[in-house]
Parts: sequence; structure tokens; C-alpha cells
Amino acid sequence: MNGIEVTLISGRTARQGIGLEEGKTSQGYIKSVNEVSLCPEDAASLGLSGDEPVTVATEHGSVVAHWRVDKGLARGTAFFPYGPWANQVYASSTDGTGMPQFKGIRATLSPAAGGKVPSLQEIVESMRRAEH
Amino acid sequence: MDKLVLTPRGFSRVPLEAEVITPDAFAGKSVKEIRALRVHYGNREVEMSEYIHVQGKVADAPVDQLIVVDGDARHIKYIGRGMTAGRIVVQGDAGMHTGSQMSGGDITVAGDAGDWTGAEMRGGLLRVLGDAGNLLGAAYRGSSEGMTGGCIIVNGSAGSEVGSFMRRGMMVVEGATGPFTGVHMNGGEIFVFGPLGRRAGAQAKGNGGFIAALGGAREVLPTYVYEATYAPGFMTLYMRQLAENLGVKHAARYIGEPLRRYRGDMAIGGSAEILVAEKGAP
Amino acid sequence: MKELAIRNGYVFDPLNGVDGEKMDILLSGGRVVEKVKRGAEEIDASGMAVMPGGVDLHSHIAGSKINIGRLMRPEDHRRDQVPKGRVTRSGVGYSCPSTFVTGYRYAQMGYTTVMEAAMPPITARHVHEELADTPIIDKGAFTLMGNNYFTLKYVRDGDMEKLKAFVAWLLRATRGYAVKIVNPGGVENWKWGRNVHGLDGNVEDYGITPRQIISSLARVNEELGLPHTIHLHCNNLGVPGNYQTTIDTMDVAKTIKPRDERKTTIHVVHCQFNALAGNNWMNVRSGAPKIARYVNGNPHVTLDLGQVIFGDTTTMTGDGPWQFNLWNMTGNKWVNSDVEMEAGAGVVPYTFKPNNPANSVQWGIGIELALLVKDPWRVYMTTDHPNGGPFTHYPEVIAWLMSRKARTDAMNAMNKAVMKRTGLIDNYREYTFSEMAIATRAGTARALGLEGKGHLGQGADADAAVYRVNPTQWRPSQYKELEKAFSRAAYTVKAGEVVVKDGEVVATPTGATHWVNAKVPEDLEKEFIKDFEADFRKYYSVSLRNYPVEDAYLPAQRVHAAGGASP
Amino acid sequence: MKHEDVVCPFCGCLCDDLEVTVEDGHIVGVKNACGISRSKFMSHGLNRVSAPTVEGKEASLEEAVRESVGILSGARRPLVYGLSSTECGAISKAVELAEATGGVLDNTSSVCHGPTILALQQVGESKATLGEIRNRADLIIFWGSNPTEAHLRHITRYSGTAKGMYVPEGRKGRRIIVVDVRETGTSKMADQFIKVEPNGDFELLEALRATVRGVALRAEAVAGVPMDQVRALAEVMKGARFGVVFFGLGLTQSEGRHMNIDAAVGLVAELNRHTKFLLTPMRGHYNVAGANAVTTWQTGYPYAVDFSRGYPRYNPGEYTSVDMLARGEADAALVLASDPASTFPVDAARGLAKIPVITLEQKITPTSMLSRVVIPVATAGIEAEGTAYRMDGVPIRLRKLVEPTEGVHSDEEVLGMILEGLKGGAEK
Repeated sequence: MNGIEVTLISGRTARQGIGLEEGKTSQGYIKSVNEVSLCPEDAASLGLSGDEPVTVATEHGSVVAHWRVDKGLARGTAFFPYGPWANQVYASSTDGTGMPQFKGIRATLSPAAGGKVPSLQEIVESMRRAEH
Repeated sequence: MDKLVLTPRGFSRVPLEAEVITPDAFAGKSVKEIRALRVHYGNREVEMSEYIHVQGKVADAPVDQLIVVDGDARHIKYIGRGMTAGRIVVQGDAGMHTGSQMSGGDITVAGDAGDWTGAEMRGGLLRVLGDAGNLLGAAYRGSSEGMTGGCIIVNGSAGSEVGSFMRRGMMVVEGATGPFTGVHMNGGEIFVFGPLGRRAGAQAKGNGGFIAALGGAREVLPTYVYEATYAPGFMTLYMRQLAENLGVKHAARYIGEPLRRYRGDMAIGGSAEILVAEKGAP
Repeated sequence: MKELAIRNGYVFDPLNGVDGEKMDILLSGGRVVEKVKRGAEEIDASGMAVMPGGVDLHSHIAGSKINIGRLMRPEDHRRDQVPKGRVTRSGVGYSCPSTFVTGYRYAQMGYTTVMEAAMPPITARHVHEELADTPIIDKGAFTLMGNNYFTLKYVRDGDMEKLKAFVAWLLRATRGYAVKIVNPGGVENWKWGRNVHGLDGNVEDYGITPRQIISSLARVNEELGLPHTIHLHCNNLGVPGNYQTTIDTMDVAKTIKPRDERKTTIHVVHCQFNALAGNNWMNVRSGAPKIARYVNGNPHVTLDLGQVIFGDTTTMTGDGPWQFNLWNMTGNKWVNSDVEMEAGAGVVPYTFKPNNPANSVQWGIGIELALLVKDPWRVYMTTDHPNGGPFTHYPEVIAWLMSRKARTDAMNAMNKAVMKRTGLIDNYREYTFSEMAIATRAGTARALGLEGKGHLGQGADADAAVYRVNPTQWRPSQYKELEKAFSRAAYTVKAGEVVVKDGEVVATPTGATHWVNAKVPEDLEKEFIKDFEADFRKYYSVSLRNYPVEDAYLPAQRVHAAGGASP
Repeated sequence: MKHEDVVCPFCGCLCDDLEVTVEDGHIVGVKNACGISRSKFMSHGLNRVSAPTVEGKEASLEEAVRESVGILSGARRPLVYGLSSTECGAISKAVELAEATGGVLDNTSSVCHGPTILALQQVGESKATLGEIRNRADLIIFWGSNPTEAHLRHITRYSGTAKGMYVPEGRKGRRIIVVDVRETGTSKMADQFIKVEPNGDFELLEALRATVRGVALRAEAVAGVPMDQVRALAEVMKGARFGVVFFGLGLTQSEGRHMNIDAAVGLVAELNRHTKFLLTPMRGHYNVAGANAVTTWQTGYPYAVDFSRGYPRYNPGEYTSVDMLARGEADAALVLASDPASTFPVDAARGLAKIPVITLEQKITPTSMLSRVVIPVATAGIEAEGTAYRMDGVPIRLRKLVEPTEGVHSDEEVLGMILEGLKGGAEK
């Protein structure tokens, strides 16, 4: 596979804040949180271009997301805004503190050849289905 | 010893809190009285017999009481909490807080034990044949009094913050530990035979406390300063005791093993020691 | 209308000169009355002591500081878990009790009024939210003013008129009951990490002294005719040798003219912490005799004890630099909390140990102050809850004051320094029931200027306590019984309703919050506001409109008028 | 009608200088607001939950309340979660409801500044209200926090560029340093950016404290920061007249969690032996501080409170929502003022999907989509009044500017109805 190893960091963004005040079902919100940012060099090394999404995978799970370039990021660091998409890859273990680790996770990014970014509805459905 | 067998049955993942499972609470009672002891199942208080089958012989004094928990006790919390004497054997896994605040007697968990096992332990012997969770032998949140006595031995590995705020007593982990082993340590001894987790001894004041990383350490905090490599005599005594009296058979292999001594945590002017076996030193 | 008759008890009502007479106390419509109708509810108090409801004039029960204490001490709560009852909420106790438990436990001891001793103005809403959640008791809060920017500025400018207008405005804005001063100037200097040392130290950036702050606020306090005097935590708290600072501080208020009927002009709080002789913590000894001599010769001073209780507690004061020192001395966890323009606070857990020489001396100083001050109307029982220890230990303090045997037994179990470095062993005084009633309700109510409280005369608030102890038969050797009786009142009556029976809470009405509506003439008010608003806009991080506490925060209020304002 | 000095109920800054124009019961304009705040006021009517639902079907409020009472009274281990984006009256009712059901009460601090509280319980904290910092600070360090994205007016109102009593020149009178794992909008406006390796903050904080203590460390670099730079930073900190560290989730949510804060608290305490230094958490939700405060004064504990035994117990890691849901311990949940299905890691979110959930919400969220009962509520600070606590603990009164849609009640009122239902059931 032609993926790269990155350290994944989650966080707030102003876009996400504005979007969530419109509503979690609004396009503004969804667009602000279903994309992962990476530096131009990493994007190039993955051969990313156009609308093709990426797969973000960790030991714990994976999700297909849109991507964008952020020149402020160093090589090997990717940023995923807080939200249902990012949460597909984080573990629920808290080491006895109550707090999962949302920042500084080892992850793999790879082009999601033919993959599709799930809709909010699909993510919610997948949670429901997981009980069986 | 008189043996009572407890068989858990019929409860879901809502945990059962059963700190009454101690020789202290059982000894001198009839089996019927023991069955009627109260346990907490979620927000309800029920008779123990509703979820745990009890049979066997009750001793007159706690010291003569053996309790065998026969079955999966993964969702039973507080087994052996505060016990002072006697023995408990859990045949499978045990839930959170097993043996917490115990001051005497011994507990053996054949499987894995949950978080806060042996938390704030004061005395006695607690042995986990599988893995232990986080905060093994730790202080509960807010307290600066962690383990103050007794001995914990884990055959497998343990999670994060093992032995936090430890004051006295001994802890042995034959496998690996998670991060922050011996955090805020203020006395006592921790022996780790597998790889020592990151950030061991963070914020440790010392007070005679040390962490022996016999399986090596991936790294030592920058605020621990390297002092010397040596093979201290006291370690030979410890290893012998572990091998001969506490059943940590491979401890004998470490007799005479050169150790790199680091002192810290310099961030708080501490004088705790981390002793890292030469071959596994960072 | 609900009526209640407390029959045949031995009544101690010192404000009305009643000293253990067997009589009935009749209550109707929330007041003490002469007559009740046939069929009124009756309490048989035969063989028991009846007193007005207890009035605590210095305790830390509500607001950001005690809440930090609660927040930082889960290990303290685990020792004292309080389950939900039939009429009561659950919570935690010991050194930082939850609000519900605070109300219950005061009521269980027969207390019906408690004053929160330190309210930072900008977080006054927080204090009032907690007070509203503190059931049963009446309460109030003292507004911190001794390090307030506007106080310092007007003292610097020598503008007593604007200072007066400010004090009145701030009491109204915060719904405060009295002027609280903590380490004047020291807390301001702490904002740069420093302190003042003594009464004539320099308050940086203002070029004034603590002496000027105290005398100005004391003067303004009396000119406004506030019900209570200034309520002062002196400079140099916890510094061995500080008794001299304390005496000098008291002397500052000597020439202040008190408001109409009151003779006092200054209340010195938790005096034990400020009555240390010696040069350091190794040789610290009691400065109580010197302080008492001054107080005995000067009728303008009142004080409370700040009695030490052995064990683990949580210290919390508005005195940031002192709490920093305590952190340096103990290495325990430390919270510091500075409040813009106004105040600060610190919280550090501390254990008073009976085998520690200094702690045993501190224990002795509190008791000694109570015994050496001759006028019982001017020395009050407190533990400065929870600084000296939790208020739930009041019954033990009562026993120490009323029984020399209780003291001797206690002293025999502690470090001998208490024998050598205090004069307690040679003191044979034992408080009478009447004196005890003064120290715990009549005197405190009078000091606070709470006219309806602390007595059982006609028209008084229907707050009373019945204790299961027979004062005609009780002997000081039976102090354990006394302790028990004062721990669990046979009855506590609040606003005419039985709230505690046999030590158990049976009803949880809402108590009122008392505050002082103080006013200055309109012209002065206008002139002050103009000046005040300009600085407020520049330096505060909230809008002025969002600063004063709204009525919504006081579900039940009792307004006391001062300075010509209407209640 | 123009409302002045309106309080913004979005983030922990709780700005209280907004000007909101209301016409015909609708908000038509907002001044002084940041982009997020503007969105909150102007879009509060969008995507609203239109009516109570039970099992996805529209229901009356009474039916929804009755169903909620049924779920909660049948549960053995109900979880009450959220609280941080509502006012204190609702929080107070939620505590009572958790107590009445013998359930577990948790708020969103368990996934934001819970670790800060754990550290406070270990070693303490040295803090101040924001005005104090504005008036005095000549050194401001943003550590793992990014106000340009999360607290949009923080820098202008309270910290970086704000003018204060002893810093009349504003930005020019302050040195701003950012420590983070990546460049951010905040680092771009700083005087200095120190880039720390991901998950290396603890080591850097420890090394700084040791250096401030005068210990010469042998390491050449710590967490990717050259030791020279560590020493220089220590000197800058010691040399400040008044310094402050504003830290964020960069510390609480990365490896080390509460121990990162423990180390930061220790460093700041140490610095107080040299100068004045403070530490302030950048709390996210506008009333997470209030959720902690109310819960603490009523129960003794700030979050992760278990009432199953009739009295409150506290243990993050055991009674925290993510843990309870991921372990499958909770058998019912009541969620208000938050959206755990979006904000929790997937296993915990799935745990929520397996149990009956009651959600009190203004807008449609993944949590409301998963819920058996959804009850629409008014937006605190726009359609309902009450108290909120700023990130520094300053309480401010939120205002009601417009009426909620008919039939829509405040969180406090709806919780009160459920509580009454529970009590009624208990009496029978």
C-alpha cells in the first residue's frame, strides 16, 4: 500500500464552530469536519489530487475523509477537526482518567481509491448497526 | 482453612459492588447470613445470593477463612476491599478495586484484574496471575497517600500510573508497565521485569523510593540524572527474596546484574532512584 | 398561622437578661410573641436548655474559595459521605461540606444564622448561588474591600466621600452585609508576587499603608452607619510575633467614632492566627495575654477565636501571600486565585497535629483568648471554618470553654508546649451557659447588628435551639454529655418551624439572605458614579451592566438599611 | 429593540459586550460578536428540533416526558451527561435528577478539562480572573491552545492585544510565546513559536521546571526543543514581571493528559518563587466551568459523580461517560446540552446507540438521531435566562432576548417535569 505514517491531531476550528451553530446537519458543519489537513509535501507524496478522498486509519479504526493542504503543518503531522468522522479512528480507552487521547495518535493516510466519504446519516447508521 | 465457594451468576455488564466479599465480613456467620449480605447492583441494593451462589464452610475467625470466587468476576468490584486477614482466590478475572485498601491476608486473582487493584493498599499480599489494569496500587484521586504497605505481584503486565503516590510497600510487575509508573512516588519499591513504561518516576519526591527496571526502559525522563552503574548488594537480597519467598522465579537471574542509577525527579528536587538493568538501558 | 410553644425549658437569653429561668417561649408568624392560641404545636423542653438560634459571624460556606476547597479535596470527602434522606439531599461533609450538608449540619447544632466571611465582588453571584442552595439557615456575606482598586485609589487621594459612596454602592451591587478587609495592601502587592509587612508597609503603586486603608474604611463604615463594624483579617497573619501588629491594628480604630448605639469600631477575625508571640515557628508562644490586656482596656474592639481543631482540614483565605507561604512550609497542594481589581484567595490543605509544638500552642491561644478577654460580649466562638477546623467541632470548643477538665484532658493528649508556652493550665475560668450563649449567638448577633437575631424577646425572629442538657444539674466533669447535647440539638426551630428534632433534620425551609442597602446623598452618588464608571470600563473584564447581582439570586432576602436608605 | 452588553453563550470567554437587535421577536443583528457568536445568534432558529419525538415519531411533550420517566425509573445505571452548554439552573436540576435515579452524572469536562481538574486535585493551580491578566501580564504563553480558532476574541479582549492598567500600550507591552506541535493562527501573531514534538509537552515542562530550579540538565534537546532554547525560555519566564500560561486541549488530550497539567502547575508554582506567574485553562463550552462549579457545591465533586449508593462518589475513569459507555455499563442515558454521539470516540458512541437515550436538544444532532426520546428545548442565553461561569470562574447572567417557539421550554423546566414524574412514580 502507498500510505504514509502520520501523527494525527484533533482540534477545534473556527469553521467548525460556525458550522455547528448552524446545526450538525448543516453542510457548513459537515464540510468543516469531514476533511483532514496535511502538508503539501505529504499530499504530494501520496499522489493526492482533485476530489479523491483519503483513508485515515489507526490501530483502532478507519474512515474515508476529504483532504486539504495546510502549509502550517510539518511533514508527518495531520490535523482532523473534532467531529463524527475523526472519532471513527480514536480509541475509547482513557487509562483511568476519563479522557480518551484525541491528539498525537499514530495513523496512516492513504488514497482512498474509489472510496466514498460517508455521510453523517451513514455514520449514525453504522453506530446503530454495531450493536448486532 | 475453611473454604467458601462463591459462584457469580446472572448479571449483565452493570457492575456488582461487593466489598462484603472479605473473610472479615464472612467469618463467624452462617452460610445463610452470608447469602443475605447486601451487595449493590447498579442503583439497587440486593442480597448477595441474588447474583452469587454461596456454599461451603465458614470459619470462626477471618484468618481461617478461604473464599474462592469460582467464575467470571470481571464485573464484580471491590472484592477483598479493606480485608485484614484470611485468603481470597478468584479463579477468573476480577473487577475494579480488587483488594483496595486491604491491610492483611492475601488475594490471588488467576486471571486479569481491573483498574485500581490494590489501590491504597496498607498491608497483605495481592497476586495477579494475568494482567492488571491502570492505577495498580495507586492513590485514589486527590490523595497523596497511595500504597503504604504490603506487596503486590503481577505476573503479566500493568497499565498506567502504577503505584502513584506510593509511600511504602513493594510492587512487582513481571511484564511491562504503562506510562507514569511510580508517579509522585514518595517511598516504597517497584520492580518491573518487562519494559518500564514512559515517564516513570515523574514528580517523584523519593524519600527512599526506587523503581528497578530490570527489563530495561525505553527512555528515562530528562529530569532524571544519570549517576553511576553498579550492582548494589541490596538488590541481591531483594532478588533472592522475590525468587525464594514470593515465587518470582526468574528474579534470581538478575542477581549481580549491573544497574544504571538515575536520580530525580529533578523538576521537583526529588531523590527517587530509577535503576535500569544495563542491557536494557536507554 | 403556624404557632409553636417551647414549654418549661431553662431559657438563656442574655440580651434580655434571662439567665436560665424556667419559662415558655411562644412563637407565631415567624416571631417571638406573648401569646399563642390554644392548640399551637408544643415542644416539651423540661430539663433542657433553650437558647436563641446560633449565629456564626465568621465562616467560609459559600463562593469560589470554599468551592475550590471542595474541588481539590476528593480525598477529604471520601471520609464523610452523606446519603440522601427523606427530606434531605445527599452530599459530602468534613472540611469542605457541600452546600446542602452545610445547612443541615449547622441546623443540627442549633445554628440558624451564618455569615460567609469573604465575598469577592466580581464573583458575588457565585456566593449567592451557593447561599441559595444552603438550606434552612439565614445567611449573609461580607464583601471584600480592603484591596479593592477603588478603595486604594480613594485612600490615596484622601477622598473619603467617594470612598463612602463606593462602599455603599459595592454593598448594594454585591448584596453584601459588611465590609471585609483581608491583609490590607498585602493582597494588592501579592498581585506582583509580594506582600506588605506590618501596618506601615508600602502598598506598591499607591504609596499608601495598611494603616490608612483600615482607618479610612473604619471611618466610612461608621459614617454610613453600617450594622456591623469593619471585619478585619490583620496583616502578618501566621507570622510569629504578629500579636504586636494585631494590637497596633486594633489601636488604629480607637479614635473612630462609632455609629449611634454601637460602641465598637473594629472586629478582628480568627484572632488566634494573629496572636502569636515568639520569633519563629520553633519558639512560637501565646500572645493571647497581651491581646486580651488591650481588648480588656479598649471597648471598641471585638474578636473571634479561629480555634484550632486537631486533624486534617483545608485552609482558605483571601490572603494570597499567606497561603503561598503555607504551601512553601508544607509542600501540600496549593491553589492561588487572584481576582481582578478586587481581591485574591489561596487554598492549602493542612493538618493540625496534637504532637506538633506549634500547633498545640495555637490550640491553646484560641482558648486562652476566650478565657482572658473579660467581657463575654466581645469575644466570639469560631473555628474560622474550615481554617482552624470544621464548624462541626463547635461542641468540642464549647466543652473546652465550659469545662476546665475538658481542657486539661485535651492538653494531656498533646505536645507539652501548650503547657509551657501558653498560660492555659493556670486558667480556671469556665464559661457559664449564659456566657456560652453570648459567645455563640447573643454577642455575635449584637456585633452584626442583626436586631431580630440572638435573642428571644418579643418580636425577635422565631429562631431557637433546645439542647438536651439540664443546666441546673450539669457539672463540668460531664463535658462529654455537653458535647453530645450541642452536637445534636433536641430541637432547632427556624422561623417558627421545627427543622431539627433529636438531631435529625425534619424540614428544609429556605433561609433568607441578609444584606445592607446603604446609600449616600444623590449628588455624591452621581459624582462617584461618573468617576467609577470611567475606570470600570477601562480595567474590568466585564461590563458594568453585568456586574451587580440581580434579585433572581436571592430567593429570600432581608434588607437592612443604612446611611438613610430605606430597607 | 437593541439589547446592549449581551452575553455570548458560546465559548468560555463569555464576552458580555454584544449588541443584539431584535425585531418582531427575531434577532436581526449582532454587533461586537466573533464569527462563531454571530452564527450562534443569527442561526439559532435553523435546523431546530421541531417537536418532541418518541421512537422517531412525533409526540406530545407529556408523552415524551412520560416515556423519559419510564426509561429512567426502569434503569439500573442511568447516565446523565452534558450540561456544559446550558445555564446553572438546568445543571442544578440535572444533579437532582441523577441523585433521584441513583445514576451517574457527568459533564463534558471529562473530555475537555477533566485532566486539569485531576491535576488540581494532585498539586493545585495558580490562577486569576482574565481582567487581572489583561491589566498586568507582560508575558503570555499559549501552550497547546489556539484562541484564533477556538476563543476568537480572547486575544483582543483579555490577553494579547488588550490594553490594561499596567500595560497601557497593549500588544507592544507584552511578549507572546506559543508552544505547540504545529503552527497555528495564534503562533503567527506571537513573538516566538516553540515547536514541541507531539506528546512531548510533559518532558518540556519538566525540563523547564528543573531549569528554573537551577538544575543543569545534560540533555541536548528535550521533545525536539534544543536545551539552549529551554534555558532561554526559563530565563524569559523568570524575568517576566507578570507571566501567564494559557493552556488548552493540546495538553489535556495528548499523551500524559492530567500529568501534563500537573507538570505545568508545578512549573508555574516554582516560578512564583521568582516572580508572579499564573496558569489558566482555556475552557471550551461557555458554561463548562459552571457545570463543574454547581456539581461541586452540591455534591463535592466536579464531574464523574455516581449516586448509585444514595451519596455521591467520584472516580474519573470509572464514572466518566466514555468509560461507562465503552464498557457497556450504562443502561440508559439522558443527554442535554451536548452531542456525545459526535464528540466521543466511536466505541463509546456505539455504546450510546445500544441503550435508550433521552435527549434535550435545540438542534438535530447525531445524538438526537440515535435517541428514543427527543425533547426540543430553548437556547439558554437567547431564549432563556440563567447563570454561566466564564472560563476563569466569573459568573455572568445570561439574558433572554426572544421567546422560544410556543410549547418549547428551557432545559431547567423540562428536567423539572421529568423529575416531578419520577417523584410521582416513587410516591405511588
